[in-house]
Amino acid sequence: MLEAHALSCERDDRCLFDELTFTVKPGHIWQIEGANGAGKTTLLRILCGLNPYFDGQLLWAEQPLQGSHWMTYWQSMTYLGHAIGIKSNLTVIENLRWLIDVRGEASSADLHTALQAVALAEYAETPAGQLSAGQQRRIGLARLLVEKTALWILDEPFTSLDKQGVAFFQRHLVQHAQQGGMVILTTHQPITLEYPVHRLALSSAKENLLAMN
Amino acid sequence: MAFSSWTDFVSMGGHGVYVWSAYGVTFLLLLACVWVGQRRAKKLIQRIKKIAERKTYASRS
Amino acid sequence: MNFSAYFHRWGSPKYFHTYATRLSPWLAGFSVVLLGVGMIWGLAFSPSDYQQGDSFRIIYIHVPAASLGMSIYVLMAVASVIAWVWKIKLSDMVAQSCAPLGAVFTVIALITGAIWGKPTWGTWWEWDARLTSMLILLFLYLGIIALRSAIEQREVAAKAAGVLALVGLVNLPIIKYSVDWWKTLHQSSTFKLLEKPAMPPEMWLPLLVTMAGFYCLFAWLLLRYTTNEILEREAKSQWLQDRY
Amino acid sequence: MSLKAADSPVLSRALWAIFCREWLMQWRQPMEWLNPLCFFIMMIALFPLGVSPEKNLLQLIAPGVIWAGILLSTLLAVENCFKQEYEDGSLDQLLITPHPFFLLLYAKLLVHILLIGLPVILLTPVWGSMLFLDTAQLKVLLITILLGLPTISLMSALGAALTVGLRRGGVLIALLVLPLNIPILIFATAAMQAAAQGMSVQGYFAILGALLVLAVTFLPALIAAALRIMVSR
Repeated sequence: MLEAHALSCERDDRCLFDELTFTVKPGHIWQIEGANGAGKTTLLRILCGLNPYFDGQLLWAEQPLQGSHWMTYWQSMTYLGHAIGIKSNLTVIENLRWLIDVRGEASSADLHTALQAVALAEYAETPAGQLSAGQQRRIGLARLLVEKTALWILDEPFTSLDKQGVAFFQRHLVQHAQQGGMVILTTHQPITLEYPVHRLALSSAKENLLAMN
Repeated sequence: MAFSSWTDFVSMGGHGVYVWSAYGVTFLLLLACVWVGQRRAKKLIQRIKKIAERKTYASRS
Repeated sequence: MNFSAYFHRWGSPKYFHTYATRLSPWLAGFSVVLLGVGMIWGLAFSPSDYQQGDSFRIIYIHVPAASLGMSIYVLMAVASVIAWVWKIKLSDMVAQSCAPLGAVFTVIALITGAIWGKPTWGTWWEWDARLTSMLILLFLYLGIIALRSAIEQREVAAKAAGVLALVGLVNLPIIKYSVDWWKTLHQSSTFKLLEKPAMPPEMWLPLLVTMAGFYCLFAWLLLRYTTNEILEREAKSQWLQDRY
Repeated sequence: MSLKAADSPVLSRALWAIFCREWLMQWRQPMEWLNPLCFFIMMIALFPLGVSPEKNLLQLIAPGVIWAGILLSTLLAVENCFKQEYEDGSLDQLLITPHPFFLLLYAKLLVHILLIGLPVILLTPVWGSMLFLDTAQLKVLLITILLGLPTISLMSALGAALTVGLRRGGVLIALLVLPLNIPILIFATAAMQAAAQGMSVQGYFAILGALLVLAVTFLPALIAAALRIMVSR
């Protein structure tokens, strides 16, 4: 369970969000909404522990996130950002391998099953740089399938995926939530899940400016 | 007094150029530091006044 | 009052601003008087050196500037580490103000050293141990200033400069030691700018006075620059607007 | 929680994964580490051409030339050490593993040090004969490289970490790193000069070794801190 208490973030003297409080419980899917520049990515990076410039408190498993507790937290979450850490001169399988190995363990069979599921099996030995952008994003999806961490934090996960890809991904999000997983994601496209989605709207930058003056 | 006359003092036993230029450069640099600091302070105070003015104006209207 | 409360009170920009404004005129006055007295004493009244003649009078600015150049670096590094570890913003403002001032004093030490070198060694530049380490120190300052100016976000710049300053601080004695030692290895026949022993009190007393004057001047400049940082960063806060 | 956390994270597996990944990547884009090496060879070749091919003179300036070359080519080699990682998001991934980040850095930095260090060391006889060094001096050169090059690489990596993602990173890194590397340059060249004069070199090795221990102990943690700071922009 991830709890955020009174999160505030200011950037360049501009208030991105103020006093955000929310709780992501097992089975929740949270969608962060907001215009460009509203601070969606910043919020996600704060939740990942990649950005320490905020006020407020984060709790994981009812303990405040600090010191070595971060590592316990990182062990049970997966973050896919705008760039998902794909090395263009490593093959698909090599990419998947190191991304998994730095965090946990998985058998080769698991990796291949996952690649099969995301329709990348025949590209396993192809350098990732030769794949299309959408195919590269699928490597991230495959990683989620293998790692099965409790919390997924996804920044625009559907970018450059084709229709089938998006549908597959969304099915998986629902399945993950049904199994008691948690998802926090941002997306531009309206998502239609057959599952209740919690929404968190970041007030637009414009409103913020008005409030400041 | 280590010198017998003003001209003696200025010439510094033939090393006047060096001594006086060293002191001159030091003075100029230190003065520049002071000047930069004071000028920036003046500008920043003006800015603060402007912000405060805008605030009172906004609260009145 | 316990220690940490005291620490944090000093860490508050408001408190600092109050005392800096009160202290500044005193420091300015002290530095003008001390520098005036020390320099006139050194230039006109202290006896000339039997070897170097009157060119040695540059000592009264060269040595204080060089000593300040080193001390400011230490102050800056300590301040930025405090800012980094305890997240005290004022400490970062001090560190940021230290960098250009330290660079200026180092430049003064280098220029006066070069000018002093001309009549002493016959060349503007000699790879003298003191001058060489001053030159490296200048590069360390320039690195920190450049790093700060290259990073737009203030908190990030502060921390990055803190890391660099910390490494520089640890490295500074090693650099100093290595340069001194390198110089003894390549010792040429030239004599050093500072002959340590046998300086009569009439010679080193004025040095003490200008030294105090330089430190006062630096303290005053540091207060000014740090206050400027407060004026810039806290421009939107009410207490500051109330004061002007 | 019904879902498992990532399977028991094992540090050795993570280290090995990073080591292999780094090695493969470097192997597949050899220009990354061949370019600095070529730069080093060119620099050494330029001195006889530019100054004079005279044996005595070259012997005299050899330590300085070789060490200045090592300083600059290491800088060149490490410059892009974290740049790609930053851009393709893998730095983010490395920062949020269940392992202390600075430990993972040891694996990554080891590959970089090996890739710049091994060719330089293996080809020492070549530099030596180009600048007319005798065997005694060659031996000393070899040891100074072994002791000094990792320190310099780590220092350069710190510079690369502090400038990661900055637009003017390239020039800045030289300004940040070169002054900090001066002690290594001084002690390493002094050792070679002492060897040329037939004096004892143990003292220099001791100092270089001490600096190496200091660097290996503290710099990776500082590099990790610097990267975490720079990623949070």
